[in-house]
Amino acid sequence: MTSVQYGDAIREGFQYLLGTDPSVVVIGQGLWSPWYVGNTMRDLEHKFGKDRVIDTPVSELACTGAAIGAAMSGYRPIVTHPRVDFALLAIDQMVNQAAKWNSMFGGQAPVPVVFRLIVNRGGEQGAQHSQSLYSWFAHIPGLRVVTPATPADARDLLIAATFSDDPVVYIDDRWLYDLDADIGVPAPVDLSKIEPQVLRQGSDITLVGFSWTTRLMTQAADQLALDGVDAEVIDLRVLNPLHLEKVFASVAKTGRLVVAEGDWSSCGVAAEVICQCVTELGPASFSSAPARINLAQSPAPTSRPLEASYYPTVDDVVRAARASCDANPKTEAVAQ
Amino acid sequence: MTSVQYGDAIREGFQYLLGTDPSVVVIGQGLWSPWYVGNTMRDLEHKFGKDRVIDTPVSELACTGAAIGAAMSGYRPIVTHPRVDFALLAIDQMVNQAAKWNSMFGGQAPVPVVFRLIVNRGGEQGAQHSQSLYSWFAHIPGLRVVTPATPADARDLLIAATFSDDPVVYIDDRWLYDLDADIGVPAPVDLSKIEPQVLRQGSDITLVGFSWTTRLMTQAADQLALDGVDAEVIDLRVLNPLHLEKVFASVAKTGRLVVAEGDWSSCGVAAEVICQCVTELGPASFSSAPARINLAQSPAPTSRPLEASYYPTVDDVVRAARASCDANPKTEAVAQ
Amino acid sequence: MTVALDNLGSLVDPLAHREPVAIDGLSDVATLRWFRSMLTVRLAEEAIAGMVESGEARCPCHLGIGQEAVAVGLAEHLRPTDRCFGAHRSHSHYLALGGSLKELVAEVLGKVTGCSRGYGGSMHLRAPQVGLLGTVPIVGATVPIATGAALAAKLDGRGDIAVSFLGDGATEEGVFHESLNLAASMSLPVLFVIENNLYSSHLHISLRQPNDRVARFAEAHAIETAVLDGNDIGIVSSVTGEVVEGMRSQPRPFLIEAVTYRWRGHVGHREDMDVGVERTDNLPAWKMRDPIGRLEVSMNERGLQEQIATIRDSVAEEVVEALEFARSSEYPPLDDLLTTVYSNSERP
Amino acid sequence: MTVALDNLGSLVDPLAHREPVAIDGLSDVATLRWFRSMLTVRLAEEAIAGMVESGEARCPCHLGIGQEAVAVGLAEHLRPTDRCFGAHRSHSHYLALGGSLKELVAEVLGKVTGCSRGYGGSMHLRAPQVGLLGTVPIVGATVPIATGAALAAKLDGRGDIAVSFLGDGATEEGVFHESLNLAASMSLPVLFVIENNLYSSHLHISLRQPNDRVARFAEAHAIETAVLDGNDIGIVSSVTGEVVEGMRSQPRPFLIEAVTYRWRGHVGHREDMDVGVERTDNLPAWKMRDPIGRLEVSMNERGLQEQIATIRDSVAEEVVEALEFARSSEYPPLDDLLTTVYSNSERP
Ligand SMILES: Cc1ncc(C[n+]2csc(CCOP(=O)(O)OP(=O)(O)O)c2C)c(N)n1
Ligand SMILES: Cc1ncc(C[n+]2csc(CCOP(=O)(O)OP(=O)(O)O)c2C)c(N)n1
Ligand SMILES: [Mg+2]
Ligand SMILES: [Mg+2]
Repeated sequence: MTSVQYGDAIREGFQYLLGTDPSVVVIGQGLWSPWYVGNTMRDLEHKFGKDRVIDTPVSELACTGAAIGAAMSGYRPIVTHPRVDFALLAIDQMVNQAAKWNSMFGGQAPVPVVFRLIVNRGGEQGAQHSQSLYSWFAHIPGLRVVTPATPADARDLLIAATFSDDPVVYIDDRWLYDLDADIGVPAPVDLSKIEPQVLRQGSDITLVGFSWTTRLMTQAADQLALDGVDAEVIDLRVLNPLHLEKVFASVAKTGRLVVAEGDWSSCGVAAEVICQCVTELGPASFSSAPARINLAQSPAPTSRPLEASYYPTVDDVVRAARASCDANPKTEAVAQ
Repeated sequence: MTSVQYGDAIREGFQYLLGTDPSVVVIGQGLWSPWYVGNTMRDLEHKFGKDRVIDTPVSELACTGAAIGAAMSGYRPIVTHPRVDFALLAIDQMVNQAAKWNSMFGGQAPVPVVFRLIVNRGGEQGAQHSQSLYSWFAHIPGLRVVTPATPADARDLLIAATFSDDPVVYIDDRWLYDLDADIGVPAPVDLSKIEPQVLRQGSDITLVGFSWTTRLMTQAADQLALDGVDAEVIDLRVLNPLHLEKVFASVAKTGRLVVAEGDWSSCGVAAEVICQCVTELGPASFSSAPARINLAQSPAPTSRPLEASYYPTVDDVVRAARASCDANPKTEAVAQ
Repeated sequence: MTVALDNLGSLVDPLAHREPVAIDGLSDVATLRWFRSMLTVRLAEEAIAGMVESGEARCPCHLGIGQEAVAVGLAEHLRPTDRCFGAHRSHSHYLALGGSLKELVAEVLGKVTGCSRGYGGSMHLRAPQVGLLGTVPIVGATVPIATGAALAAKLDGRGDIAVSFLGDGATEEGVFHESLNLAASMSLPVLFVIENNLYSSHLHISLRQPNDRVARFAEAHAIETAVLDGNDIGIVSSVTGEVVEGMRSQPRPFLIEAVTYRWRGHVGHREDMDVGVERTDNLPAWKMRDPIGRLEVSMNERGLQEQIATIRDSVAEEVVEALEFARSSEYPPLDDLLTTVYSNSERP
Repeated sequence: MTVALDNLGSLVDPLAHREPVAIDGLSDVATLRWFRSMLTVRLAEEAIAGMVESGEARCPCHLGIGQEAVAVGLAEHLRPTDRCFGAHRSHSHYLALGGSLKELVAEVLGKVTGCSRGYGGSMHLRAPQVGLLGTVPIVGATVPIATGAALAAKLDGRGDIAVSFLGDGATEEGVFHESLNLAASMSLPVLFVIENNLYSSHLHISLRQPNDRVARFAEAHAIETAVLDGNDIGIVSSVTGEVVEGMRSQPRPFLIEAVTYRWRGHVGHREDMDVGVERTDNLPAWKMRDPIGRLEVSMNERGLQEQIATIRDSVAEEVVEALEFARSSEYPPLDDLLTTVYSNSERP
């Protein structure tokens, strides 16, 4: 086990893929530039050739379509959009084409393509350089969506996504690139077998995060522990198809739930998790109202103090968890 | 009051707008053809001129951007996409540009544009000619989203959307074009004041729909009444910003909730409604688990029997409502 | 500063280009093959038109009657390892490449024996065994996909090419231009085949573009082009034959603009209406430029009347058999719906 | 069948086109106005570069140092009722049109006194009172928006035009081509002004396109074009003056390709790096084609040294004042955030 940062772990994933499978090609705007992709692609174009690590014109839609076409022709392309915002120009190919292709042709036409979208925000970049839109992709049947929160997942879920025969949206977050952890050697896993992961066991409350908010949840749990609140932290990892059995089991145990999502609340992933927990477990399983934590419901501002107030913090989670633990709705229920 | 069909009511809205406000222009692909827009634009290009009712090349993104540009220059354009699926090519302009423009420029740059998207599905049209994606637009701060379910709303919310100074996504549904009702003369209303509407009062269970599913809910309520179940039916009308006070009040009264949405479940509008009801009212307000009804979680198939199984029916609602009424979770809660 | 652009000139004149197809030097076998293939498309589509009219076929059907020569003239130069893509009006592409007629009709009727197992209907055809990797109705969508298939072909290095069939309307989608640039800057072996039938649904090209010759877009991207009479299978075949050969030996893009005309409305069986709008064009004149009729005249001159009659009977019979096959087939089983979403049959 | 396309030829040669700007026949006042305006852009951007280097400015800043002549040469022919749009590299557009320097610097520092009330930073500038309706960083996004503003101008019928500033990279976005077609087929008075600086971030145009002359795209859409030395304000001004006049009297699109060069990296203050990639181009040679320097040589020849010195001092002082203004301004109040989303201040 060596300690590896999230950004480097992604690069290890690419290196593994390009080194072991000649059908893997990477295509996208900015692949040869750290401004666009951080250190995640460093030197790979020299190591594996510019015909397999392809930097492109500014043509998001055609490049995405081209990756899809290559995927239908024996390759396993990974198309990279250095910001989720830019991928909005490629939505037709992702959602109308790749997501539906296998189904439109009766289950006989798989499209093994990866759409790697990078969440790159903060730094006063503003409204068009900030989005994540997880729930958009989680909404679409036919897409798989993975949102690694740890260096190990950053590498291994990239590999799993590439070896999946389905179109996979792989979303990594620049805010996690410096997160480090000990990880072993890459071992290919079947993406369809990946489940949410319990990162911390606890009995008082269930904290659910994914991608960047998993980090918030872990830090909040540490802080809550100081106050004697024993939080269970679950990282969702895969948002589509969403398998929540572990979350159900946890909430059945704790009776309390806070979900954090680095995106807007309305019709978001947190809404889906809370909705499923309530419809599956029934309201009586809850000791208090579940809660969610999201971005402020506005486009991202630039100005530093506005930015600071825009993104949720560990304190927000701690506050919500405390409020949940302080409430005593069972009494209320009887009173009603 | 005269009886008017939903499709004709939309046309009345356009006629009112074009006739009373010279700044209104309509632009979109297929405006001169009933195949694309049904009877909703019949002869308007002749009545108001082809420079105000503009049929376009097949260029969704540029046409949408052009409408936005005209909206910044003193006009109130309505850009029409004859299928939601086609609008996916215009997502950048809708979501990155129009939705964020006012905020990006500090609240000083309103964009009074309407994006009219038509849900046109069934008839074995298949996966790329079937989508609605309500929740995508409901997710985006800066957009307003209206989904008329009645002829009166089809006309009046179109007028309200056009006179709103914000970008509005107006989604009408071809399946409702033959729905008729008595409606009065058009009276401009302030879109930001529009709330969900209680279409039927009831005390046993709350049924929430919007657009096409409101019709399902009303029919289901009639059927449930025969069984002695007194359902309250609420039509959401506006999905963004979503104002659920009336739904909260209803659920607080009935303790039971079924939401139906003509779209996929994951991260959908029904998830949002259920999540908000639970987080706002608390789980103890529910007498049984809330439930949602959605499309089958797959791309739309073509084959007739598959299509029939794909879309929810009145029976599905009735079944879910009965199940909810039969459950007795208060006892369970005590038992736990 | 000023712009002088060629337009299509006499190629759009229905009174011109009515001459019989030049078949001198061509064998009877080759000529008859063209005839049979075009007639298969024609009779199949006429049968589908009948099923649309009767209500038996319910999915939207976009018929290419009148445009048969383009796909047929090209197809004989292609091989199964090439990768072809079409759009909403692709019966001719499917059949010309050798897709099963039975499976086409079954697909149109939504049967599980269809080429897409009844999940796609007329607008979603696929026959990978003959190189057709997919046709879908979002206008322009398969253009970059074909471009990517060409990238794969180039990486493979075996001389295969990709073919993107599209219409004049599709050239208005930005992704077409992005794809031209990708193909040109990366030298990808993709053949863009534009069937310019002058219409996008109800709108004539003069209402949508400043010039009717869409090959100008490829020229702007430094891509070689050929503009030709798409109703003359002799011309289509000889030009595309040379082009395809060149692309195999030296990978690069090429664009063919084949001027042609559709006889039926944009969608459905009618000849008098386009998407609910009455047609005012000169269809009778265009019918005199019938690609099949022009070949038949030459064949008659050569004395192939008898063979023509035999083929007619044989194709007609095949169509009847295909209809029977489709009608007697089953619909897809209901519980399949959720297992066709992901490749491993996982339910979403 | 073959394609012969002109390329930019000597226009991309940094050793060519170094001649002084021809100002014969031009008044001192006019010449000094050009100088002042270009110098304002230059010194403002150098000051911003300094604040980026020191960390005081945190938002991404894309500097147009070296490209000043394009916007300045055009701006004098525009009026406030015209509608201009830019992109990520638009300080020069904003200042040339007459946007407030103080509000620009305040915006870059995220202050509420900024032109976008501190909500946009360098990449989101707006000055509607002088006709700048918005600049945003999604590449190509304002091209169709400008086209729609031209539609509005045409409907208004008062001779106003729209201007879309974009780069060579933006011509790779499909929406640019869609917009050209809309503008051409509807005869919309939109002036596409392409600052072809040969780069899209770290990639030279030869790595992205088959030809470096992007005016070919407009020609393919039957749109008139002028390709010129964007570092010669005399040429820019005389050509655009005539073009704008023509568009006002007869609404139609036009495309100017102004060849120029950026001196700083794609983003940020450095001259040696583009987005983390080391630069290997011949920047020193390009600096000899300095648009300001070339004008200054002519002005010196005319004996305007003294006036030049005065302007230098005055502009430098304005920049200092703008920095002070910006630094002493407040950040936007926090509770504004949710009331800027909708026009009626409704909270989402
Ligand atoms: C993205 C998108 N926009 C609009 C449509 C509606 N539509 C279907 S076919 C068609 C016309 C296409 O014309 P062309 O490419 O010339 O093909 P043709 O029908 O003439 O074969 C249009 C506009 C669509 N299917 N997809
Ligand atoms: C849709 C989109 N794709 C990619 C980017 C990243 N990006 C920002 S500027 C730029 C280069 C644009 O080049 P050009 O249009 O020539 O303008 P220049 O930077 O040279 O002024 C790119 C690719 C973006 N902002 N938006
Ligand atoms: Mg056509
Ligand atoms: Mg550039």
